[in-house]
Parts: sequence; C-alpha cells; structure tokens
Amino acid sequence: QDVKTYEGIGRLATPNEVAAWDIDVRPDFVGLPKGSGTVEDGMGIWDTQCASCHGTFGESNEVFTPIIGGTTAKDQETGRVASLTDPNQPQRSTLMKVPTVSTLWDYIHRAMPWTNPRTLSVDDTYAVLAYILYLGEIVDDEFVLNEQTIKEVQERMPNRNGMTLEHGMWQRDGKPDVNGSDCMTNCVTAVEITSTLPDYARNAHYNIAEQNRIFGPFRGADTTKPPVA
Amino acid sequence: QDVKTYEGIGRLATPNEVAAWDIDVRPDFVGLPKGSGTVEDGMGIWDTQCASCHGTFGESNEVFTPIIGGTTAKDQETGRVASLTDPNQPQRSTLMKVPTVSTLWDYIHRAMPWTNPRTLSVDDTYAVLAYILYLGEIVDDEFVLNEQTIKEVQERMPNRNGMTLEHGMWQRDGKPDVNGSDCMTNCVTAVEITSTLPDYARNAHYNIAEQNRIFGPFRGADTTKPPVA
Amino acid sequence: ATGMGAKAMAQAGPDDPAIIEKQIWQTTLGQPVAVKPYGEPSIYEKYLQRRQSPGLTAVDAASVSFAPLQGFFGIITPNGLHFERHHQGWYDIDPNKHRLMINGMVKKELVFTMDDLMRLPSTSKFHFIECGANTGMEWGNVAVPTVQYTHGMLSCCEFTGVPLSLLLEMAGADLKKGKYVLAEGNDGSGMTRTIPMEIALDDVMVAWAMNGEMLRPENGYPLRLVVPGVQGVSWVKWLRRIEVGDKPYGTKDEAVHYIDLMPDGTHRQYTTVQEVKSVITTPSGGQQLLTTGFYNISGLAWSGRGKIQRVDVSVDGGRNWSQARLESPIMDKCLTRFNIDWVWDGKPAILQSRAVDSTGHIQPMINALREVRGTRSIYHNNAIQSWKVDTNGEVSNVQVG
Amino acid sequence: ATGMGAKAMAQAGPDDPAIIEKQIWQTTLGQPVAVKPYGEPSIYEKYLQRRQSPGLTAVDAASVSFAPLQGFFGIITPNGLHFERHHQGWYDIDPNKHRLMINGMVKKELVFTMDDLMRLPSTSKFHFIECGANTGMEWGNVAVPTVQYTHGMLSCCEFTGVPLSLLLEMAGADLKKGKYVLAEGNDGSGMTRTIPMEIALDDVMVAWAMNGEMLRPENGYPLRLVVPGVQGVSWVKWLRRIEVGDKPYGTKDEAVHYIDLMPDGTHRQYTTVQEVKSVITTPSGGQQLLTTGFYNISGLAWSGRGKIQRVDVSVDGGRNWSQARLESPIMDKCLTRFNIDWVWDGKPAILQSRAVDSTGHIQPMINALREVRGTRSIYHNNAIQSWKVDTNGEVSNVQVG
Ligand code: HEC
Ligand code: HEC
Ligand SMILES: [Ca+2]
Ligand SMILES: [Ca+2]
Ligand SMILES: [Ca+2]
Ligand SMILES: [Ca+2]
Ligand SMILES: [Ca+2]
Ligand SMILES: [Ca+2]
Ligand SMILES: [Co+2]
Ligand SMILES: [Co+2]
Repeated sequence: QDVKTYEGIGRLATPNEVAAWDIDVRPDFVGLPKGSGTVEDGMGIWDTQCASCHGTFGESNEVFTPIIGGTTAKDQETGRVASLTDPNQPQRSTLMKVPTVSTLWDYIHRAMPWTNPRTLSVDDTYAVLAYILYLGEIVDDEFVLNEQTIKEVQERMPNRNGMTLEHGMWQRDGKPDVNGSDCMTNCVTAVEITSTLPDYARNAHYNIAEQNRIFGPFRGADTTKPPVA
Repeated sequence: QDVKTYEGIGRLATPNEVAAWDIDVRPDFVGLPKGSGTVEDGMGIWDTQCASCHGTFGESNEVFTPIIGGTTAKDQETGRVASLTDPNQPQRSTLMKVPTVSTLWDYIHRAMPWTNPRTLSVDDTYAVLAYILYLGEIVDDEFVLNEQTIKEVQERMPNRNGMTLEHGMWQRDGKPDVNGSDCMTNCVTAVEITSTLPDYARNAHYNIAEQNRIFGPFRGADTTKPPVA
Repeated sequence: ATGMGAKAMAQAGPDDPAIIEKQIWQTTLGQPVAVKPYGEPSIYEKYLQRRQSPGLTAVDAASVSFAPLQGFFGIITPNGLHFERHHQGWYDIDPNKHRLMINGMVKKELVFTMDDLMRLPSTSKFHFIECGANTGMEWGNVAVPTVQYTHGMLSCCEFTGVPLSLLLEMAGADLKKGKYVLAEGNDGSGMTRTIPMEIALDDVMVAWAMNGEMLRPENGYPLRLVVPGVQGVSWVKWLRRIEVGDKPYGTKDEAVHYIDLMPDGTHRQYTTVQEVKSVITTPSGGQQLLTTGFYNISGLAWSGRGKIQRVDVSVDGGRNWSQARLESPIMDKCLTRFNIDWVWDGKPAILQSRAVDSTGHIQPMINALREVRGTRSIYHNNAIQSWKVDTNGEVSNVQVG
Repeated sequence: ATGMGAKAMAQAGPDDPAIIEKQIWQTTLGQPVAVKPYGEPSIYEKYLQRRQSPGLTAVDAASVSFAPLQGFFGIITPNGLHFERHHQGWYDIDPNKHRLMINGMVKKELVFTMDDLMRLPSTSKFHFIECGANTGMEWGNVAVPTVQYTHGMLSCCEFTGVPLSLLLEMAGADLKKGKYVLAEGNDGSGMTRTIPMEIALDDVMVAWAMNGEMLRPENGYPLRLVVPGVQGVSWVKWLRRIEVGDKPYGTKDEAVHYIDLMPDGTHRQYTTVQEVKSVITTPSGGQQLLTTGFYNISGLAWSGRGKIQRVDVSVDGGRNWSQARLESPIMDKCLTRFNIDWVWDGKPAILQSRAVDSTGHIQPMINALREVRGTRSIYHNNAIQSWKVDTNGEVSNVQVG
C-alpha cells in the first residue's frame, strides 16, 4: 500500500509544535537547551519546591527512594559505585544508579516537581540539578552548571561505568541466562523448602478470605486467624 | 478420563428435589400432573390475576402480543390457522401459533402470572388454561380440563398442523435455503434502492449523534435536525 | 455537499493550541492507582451504551438491549456492553444457593453446587452469541437507523466452563434413547429450550465465566449454557437443570416464539443454527464521514456452522466486490473482524459485506431470502446489509434490489 | 487436618432447601434490560479487585495495583481488572485534545489527531502485558502471600490500532540511521522509553482499543503503545510522541529504574524482553481446598519471545512432571491457559508449573536464576513458582531448593 493513499490523514507539524514537545535530552546532550544555574540558586529552588518530598539533603525515603547517598569520591574516579555490592547499604539512591547526568536534567525538567511538572524553567532546571550534584558531592558550592560544564559533570558521575548491555533481554533474539530442565521423572532427590512467609506477615496483605471468591473450588484463607489445625 | 475420578463432586438428587424442579410438560403430556379445573374457576383466576396484563378477553397487546384472536372453527378442523397468510390480520396471537396445548400448560404453570411466577396450583393452572381455551372458542363454558380431556383439546388446537421441521436450521449439517453469489465484478447491472428509513422516523431512535463516539473517523448524525445539505 | 474536500497537508498550518498550550494532565498530578478497584470506561465514551429499540417491546423486563457495535473494535465484546435479552427480568442470583440438576434418562440424577462444577476439568473457548431475532426487524423493509439496532443482538466472548458431555457422562445419560436435552433456567420464566443430543455432546459448555471473569448477572450469573453457533435463546441463562429425554419439549419459546413464519402460513419450528452473516460496523447507519479521502472499512463476520473463510466488500451496491483482510485468529463459531481500504471520493456509495464460511455457504442478498421465506419470519435474517453514503457523508440504512 | 475426607455420594441425602424452597428469583419479576447501560459484575464478585501491595510504594500515584489472577478464567483480562502502574497518576484525557507527533529523523514531522489515526488501516491482536518488575518482590525470598501480589502485574487483551511501521513510513523515517524510537506519554511524568527499531518495525502497534472498547483511562486512553513481549513500561500510555533517533535516550526509567542489579554491582540496562514464564493461578497462595478429591489445576503461561509450546506441572515439588492441557488458540506473545487433572489425597503437596516457549527456552528454577543474577535485580524474575498445599488444604507461597 502506497502511503500516498492516506493523504489528508495527519499533517505536518509546525516548528513551534515540535519545539513545544521535543524536550527530551539524550546522554550525548542532543536536545539540551542552552542555559545555566548556580548551586546557590538551586538551593533556593530545592528548599522551596523539592525538599518537602525528597528531604533537605535529598536523603528522604518518605515519598520515594533517596536521591542522594551511597556514593564516594572514589566512585567518581572509577565511575563505579562500590556500595552497590555492599549488602549493608540500606537503599539504592538515584545517584548510586544513574550513569548519565542528561537523565536527571531531562527528567527534572519534564516531570518535577511531582505535583507541578513542566513548571521549571531551563535555568531553574540547571540550578536545581547543580544543587543535587552539590549534595552528592560531585560539584562544589561555586559550581555553575550549563550546557558546557555538564559535560565535565558527566565525567564525574559515580556510576557512569556501571551499566552493561551485555545481556539477552535487550533484543528479541537475545540468549537467556539460564535454561530450565526438561526432566520429567525423578528430577530431584529431596525437596527442601528454602523460604516461606513468616508467621507475623500472615495478615500483612489483609484478610485473604476477602480477596477470593466466596464459592468455587477454593476459599480464601481467613488470615485474621491462625491457620486451621 | 474415567468419570470415577470425579467421585465426591456432585451428589445424587433426592426424589423430592427432582419433583420440585422437574416440572416441564411435553407435547406428549409426559410430565403433566393429575388435576382439573373448570372454565368458571378459570374465569375467576383470569379476571383477578391475568386480565390486567392480557385483557379481559386475552386480546390486549398493551403488555404483550394478544393470547386470543385470529382463529376460527374451521382452523380447529384443519389444524391450520388460515389467518396466518392473511396480510390484514394485524397480530399473531398465541393461539394462532401454538401447536401444542402442553406448551400453554407448562408455561402458565412455570412462569405466570408474570410478576408472581410459580404461584398457580396444578388445578388453578388447569382452570385458567380452560378459560383461555374457552375465550379462544376451543372449548365451551361447561368444559372441565384435566389430564385426560386435555388430549381431546390437543386434537382441536387450531394450529396443531402448522409446524414444520423441514428446514436446514435444526441440525448443524442442515442445508441453507439459498446461497449467495460469489460474483466479483459486474455482478448487477442497475442498483435500485428498494427501502429506506422514512423521514418521519429520522429521530425515532433518538439522537444518533449521542449514540456514537465524539471523535474518530465518524460522528453520529444529529438526527434532531434534517440532514446536512 | 458542504464544500468538503481532502484536507490538504498544510506546510505550515497554525500552531495547534492542544500542543502549544500545556494541558492540565501534563502539569498536575493525576489520580492514584486502585482509586477504582474495578475500573470503568472514560467519561468520553458515555454515548456507547446498551440501548432498547423504542417501540419494539411493551415492557422492559421482557425485552432486549442492543450492543453498540458501531463503537466496537476487534472481536471481543466488553462484558459491560454485552447485549441483553430477558423474558422475565434478571436477578443477581446468590451463587451459594444456585444448583444444577441433571435428570431424566440418566442412570443417576445428580445435583451440583458451583463449588462442585468449578472443580471439574474446565475449558475456555471464544464464541459469538447471536439472538435468532437479530436483524429481524428488517425482513420487510428498513426499520431502524443504526447497526446497533439492526445487528446489536450479537456479542462475542471467551467462555470458560465444563463440557456438557462430561456432566452427561457422570450422570450416565442414556445416549441410545436420549435424543434431546432440555435446558432450564433459574429465573421467573424458567426459560426452557430443547437441544439435539448431537449438538449437546459436541461442543456445548456449562459455563460460569465470560471474558476472564464470572458471567455478568444479566448474562446468567453464575451459570449458563454455551451452545456454539446456535441462536442465543438456547444459551439458557441462570442454568439450573438439564434433562435428558427422547422427544423435543415444545416449550413456549419453541412453540410460540423463535418459530419462523413461512409464506404458506406454516411455521418452521426449532430453527436453531445461525447461518453465515456479516455486517460493516464502521462506517454504518447514522454515522457521518467527516471528509473525503481514505477510510478503513471495518466489520464483523460469523457463522454458526464453522469458521469464516473470506469476506468480500462492495462499495457500489453490489456491482463489484473486493476481498477484505481477516484478522486472526479465525476461530470456530466465533466473530471474525474484517478490514478493507477505501478512498471516498465524495460521491454517493453503497457499502456491503458478504461472508463465506468454511462449509462454503455464501451470505445471501435479502431478495433471495425473501423468495423462500417471505417477509414475516422474524428470525434468522442473515441477509447482506447495505449502507448508503450520501454526498454529505451521512450514512443510512437502505435495502437494494 | 479437620477430618476432611472425600464427600461420599449420598444415596439419599437430606433435601436441599436451595432446591425444595422456591427462591425469590423464581417467584418474582427480575430487573429490566438496560437498567445498567454499562453493566457491572455481580455483587458476589466484590472481593475480586485490583489491590495495592501494602508497603510496596510510599505514594499511591507512583504505584501499582495488582490484578486478581486467583479469580481469572481463560486468557482475557476484564478491562476493569487490568493491572495499573502509574508514575505520576492517571488522567482521563480529552480525546479531542490528544495528539500524536512523529518527529526526529524523519522526512516529514507529522501530527495526528485521534480522528486521523482511527481512519488508518487498523489491526487487532491478542497480547499479554507484564511489568518488568512482576514477581520482583520474590528475588530474595518469599515476600507476599498470593498470586495477585506475586504475578498480578500481568494482563492480556485484544488490542486494536495501527502498526507503528505504517506511521513511520508515512513520516518517511530514516531507517538507515534511525536505529531507535523514543515513545513519550502525555501524563505528568512524560513517560519516555527507547525501543529498538527492529522491534518497532516488527509488531509494535499504536493502539486505541483494548478488548473491543477504547482503552481505559488507567491504561492510556485514548492512545498507547503496544510492544508485544516487552515489559509493560515500554507500552507508553497516553502516547503523544514518537521520535526517531540514532541512539538510545537513557531516560529516567531506563537509567535509574528498570535496570537489573547484578551481583558484581553492574546494572543491566535496557532489559526489555519478558522471558518464558508460567504460574498456577488455582489453587494458589492464600486459597484453601475444601476437601480431598479431584481438582482442576489451572494457570497461565506466556513468553515475550513467541508462543507457548508446552507446560508441565509438578505436584511433588519438582520431582515428577506431567504435561498440562493447553487451551487454544495459542497465540504469539499472548497468555496461554493450561489445565491439568489432580486428585488431592490430603497429604502435603507442592504445586509448580514450568513453561516452554517456541524458541525452546524452558522456564528455570529460582536457584538457577540466582546463580547468575543474585537476589537484587528486582526485574525479570521468571522463575518457577511453588505453592505448598498443607494437610488442612491451605495453600501458601514457598520457595524450594
Ligand atoms: C510532591 C512530591 C515531590 C516533589 C515536590 C518533588 N518530587 Fe521529585 N519525585 C517524587 C516522586 C514520587 C518521584 C518518583 C516518580 C516515579 O515513580 O516515577 C520523584 C522522582 C524524582 C527524581 C528521580 C528519582 C529516581 O530515582 O527516579 C528526581 C531526580 C527528582 N524527583 C527531583 C526533584 C526535584 C528537583 C524537585 C523539585 C524541583 C522534586 N523532585 C520535587 C516526588 C516529588
Ligand atoms: C404483570 C403482567 C402479566 C400478568 C399479570 C400475566 N401475564 Fe402472562 N405474560 C406477560 C408477559 C410480559 C408475557 C411474555 C413473557 C415473555 O416475553 O416471555 C406473558 C406471556 C404469557 C403467555 C404466553 C404468550 C405468548 O404468546 O408467549 C401466556 C399463555 C400467559 N402469559 C398467560 C397468563 C396467565 C394465565 C396469567 C394469569 C394467571 C398471566 N399470563 C398473567 C405478562 C403478564
Ligand atoms: Ca528529541
Ligand atoms: Ca540563563
Ligand atoms: Ca421432565
Ligand atoms: Ca383437583
Ligand atoms: Ca421502556
Ligand atoms: Ca496507600
Ligand atoms: Co430471545
Ligand atoms: Co513499571
């Protein structure tokens, strides 16, 4: 079918329209608008518009996982966040994970503050991101973030080398990590139960009896009571 | 799969249970309980429990198509209702169609009165059916309907010979009446429009604009207004 | 015509405020999850409803509500818009008080609870259900304006239940003498229908689920019969009893209704199978095309005798036909969605579809049907439907000869 | 155990009042048609709801509601019970103000209204959608009690829309240099995900309908991307823009979330495809068997790489396996329902299912997965699920090794 058949369906986008919606910023900074912001300006924005949810130091997990925490100066050198293998690290903060600073710029500009997305100006976005980087000890308090200096920041991102595409789940013909067994009889000698729901969690998802049909082959167990003997 | 596997699923019905539910009456009167009712008793039931919907003479089409009307003494002889081919016959009443008196007994007993089904006793059912047959001039006012006399009635049912099973729609491998054409090009010479919705009916199904989606390739036509020129 | 022409592809049209201006859904926080534990359609979909056809029935509890086919996509009917047909109203029956009895010519008369039935080996199948009276208003002439009223006693679901044959086997049904089963409903009408044993043993299901959830109350909750390819009245709702017998039962809805009046005054009794049929659902009667140019003509095809093999579409009232695309999977006694390209030039057009099923039967024209059946049979009108497109883009229901 | 044994088939049990006594639905008139122009489930189904998992998220508008798989039948998910996942809440967007823009490496940057899109040649396909984080709470240990919470970020619908490839062709996409598309949503989060061009051109749809009606607002009304076999986050809801580019976009939900933490501290980025998986939905965690005897074990199987080829079931914790019945049709990147007979003898049992897809890949045990991925990757847990049946009939979530 020749697409000419569909003439009159859809129309050309105007430059203003594309500008209004094409706001994404790529890891190579394609799409990043010119502008700048200081750590100091960023602090003002953060404290008034962000801290209520993310905490004064970006450490809160009241509303979402912390933005700041778990990264070191060493990580900025290696580009690998060491605490990601530390079982005692309680949370995985944004800065521990994010490899690309563009991601933060793009996301803050498109979606934050959460209840008022698309309200930060370009300069305010630079500023508040500068402040986040400052809180993460990636830049100092004099830092001015702009479309040029952001490239330097990228070179210091703690987890910039922490990502891999070497896996079977990116493309459809990728290879799975492990394959199950097709054994049909006598496949295991002893079956050991390695994990069960702890007793105290029995009713943590509320009464399962009220999450199942009241007829049919099965009922939901009344989890407000101990199991029937 | 041996059905024994399912043992414990379902149980035997008790005789009382089968009696409570097995109330159907077949054209050969299998299932018809013993009992009787007079035309006179039937009139009392009809006038108090049926006439409000079906009319004093069973002629009403306020609530449903008439029960009585359109049959003749001749029809009772032939077992074919002549008015079924009469284009001037305004309605097709129940008695014009029903070939089997068992059908009426079964249905009245199971489902009438409409707002109080299953409330007529066996004798009351005989009685009110006797009265319907009287209104249809199939029996006289002295008639006593019971499990024996009902067989005589069957011999007088006006449309008892009016049914056919000679058609392709009773079994799955039946033969359709007509087959369409598989012609692909130049199949008809002139296309004549033989029927359209009359102008006065344009809005008879209310405003079609409000019966279609408000976006997409089509809108509903505003039928409160004449067609757009 | 009101000066419509193909919308030109504007090199530099005016900026669209829907894009240039920020919308409230882009600049504020939306609603939380599970605010609707059981969700509903968009408020902008409110015009797509089940509707009665004014004047068709005198009382609303012995009536029908038609499904808005003009707004459907694919083959699945959303449960909320499944057509309704009740003879004595509907109830939301307590499933713990519902029973299924098997009696008659069986070794053991049995009673099942819902607990029992749902333990048995179940199966899930996609099937259409069509009322025998669908399109019945159109035997004589054009009577209703839209596809909702011409064809809306049609729906299609994935049904889950047990094969009736299994229950009959458990009861030890006498398959030598037992030539029929009677199915009976648990509503006020105690709806009863006879089904030939051949069909009963083939693919009839005792079903409790439609489209992944339990049946809706209006459609027989908690149990209904699914009789693939057979007219809807036999799909007894609120099913409470199956009796095995050696003769048909001549119930009210077999001896007074769902009988087809022939020109010679005889009625065909036990008309059962829904024959090959199709209809274009968009564009269809009462709709209006917004402009000339390309459209996707879309519709539904089905047959009670098997699968859909092909569908042809004409845009010139039946002079010439082209083969439509069929969506897959094509399933037995199930709706098949067809689509075909069309460029409307602004001139009057008459759109028609014509289905062929796997038995080779081809959907007929209304005149050919009338030659055999006359115009008063009410049921089983499977004629080709014609929609006229006027120069103003308005589509209307017409018959051609 | 509380003295349960197989119910004997009572020769003459006591008469059942549900049969002997006339019920109200047999002796009064029911409700009229169209009293619900858009119908709802029975009041007796009220326990089957979308639910949040307590403690999983701190705010309800960046959260998930899980579908009650324990109550589903067949493969279709009723639209009202489709799982939800929002990052910045949901809106019921005005379809007349919704636009789709195609930009980037294209000859012509285009804007479509819903009127435009729905005129194009459409197609309808059945596909599952699974969140990449489905079963993610179970990487380390058993964390939640029922299949609703272990596997309920899973649904399956018939989707209708246009192939994305058609829109890309209309825009004259540069298929030499353009290796990726970015899909962007119209909600507050402006959800953005990169999709490899190879997949985009294959079977991705720009869809407006699910299960025969328009998308539900919670699922992206009026437009969403359907990316068969790929994790749900890529099925961008409220789709407003498609950009063609030469590099991945590294968006927040590709660079901070939906990345899988490996034991060496690296994260796998752009994990996309949902691998072969299955789960027994009845009986399942939190349910209780009423008695010993026969049961139909039933569940769902799916693969993002193709069709389901077979499903095996074990009732002894993986010692022995038997092949389950698969319901048809078996469709590409779609749920397949399986069923298998089981007679419960009242002893403890561990039920498991294991799916094999058309690429020959076999669903693995959790321990095998952990050997490669450790326990902290959150996403893409396609391990075999184990349900323990206790002597009292209670079923619980366990892991075995
Ligand atoms: C009302 C609460 C709220 C406010 C105010 C708020 N945020 Fe957020 N923020 C959130 C939530 C919730 C998320 C997670 C959204 C999701 O699930 O996609 C988030 C996510 C983020 C993220 C991504 C974190 C990650 O790991 O995904 C960044 C960065 C961020 N916010 C920065 C900001 C900045 C900068 C501001 C102020 C300009 C701000 N937020 C204001 C609630 C808030
Ligand atoms: C409140 C209204 C009402 C009352 C009272 C009522 N009926 Fe009916 N009757 C109906 C309706 C409505 C139908 C059609 C039901 C259907 O569509 O299946 C009907 C159908 C019938 C039929 C079948 C007619 C046909 O052609 O299908 C018979 C016979 C009948 N009623 C007899 C009776 C008798 C006898 C009584 C009293 C004992 C009675 N009715 C009381 C409303 C009523
Ligand atoms: Ca861009
Ligand atoms: Ca500036
Ligand atoms: Ca009987
Ligand atoms: Ca007596
Ligand atoms: Ca009315
Ligand atoms: Ca909450
Ligand atoms: Co009917
Ligand atoms: Co998600």
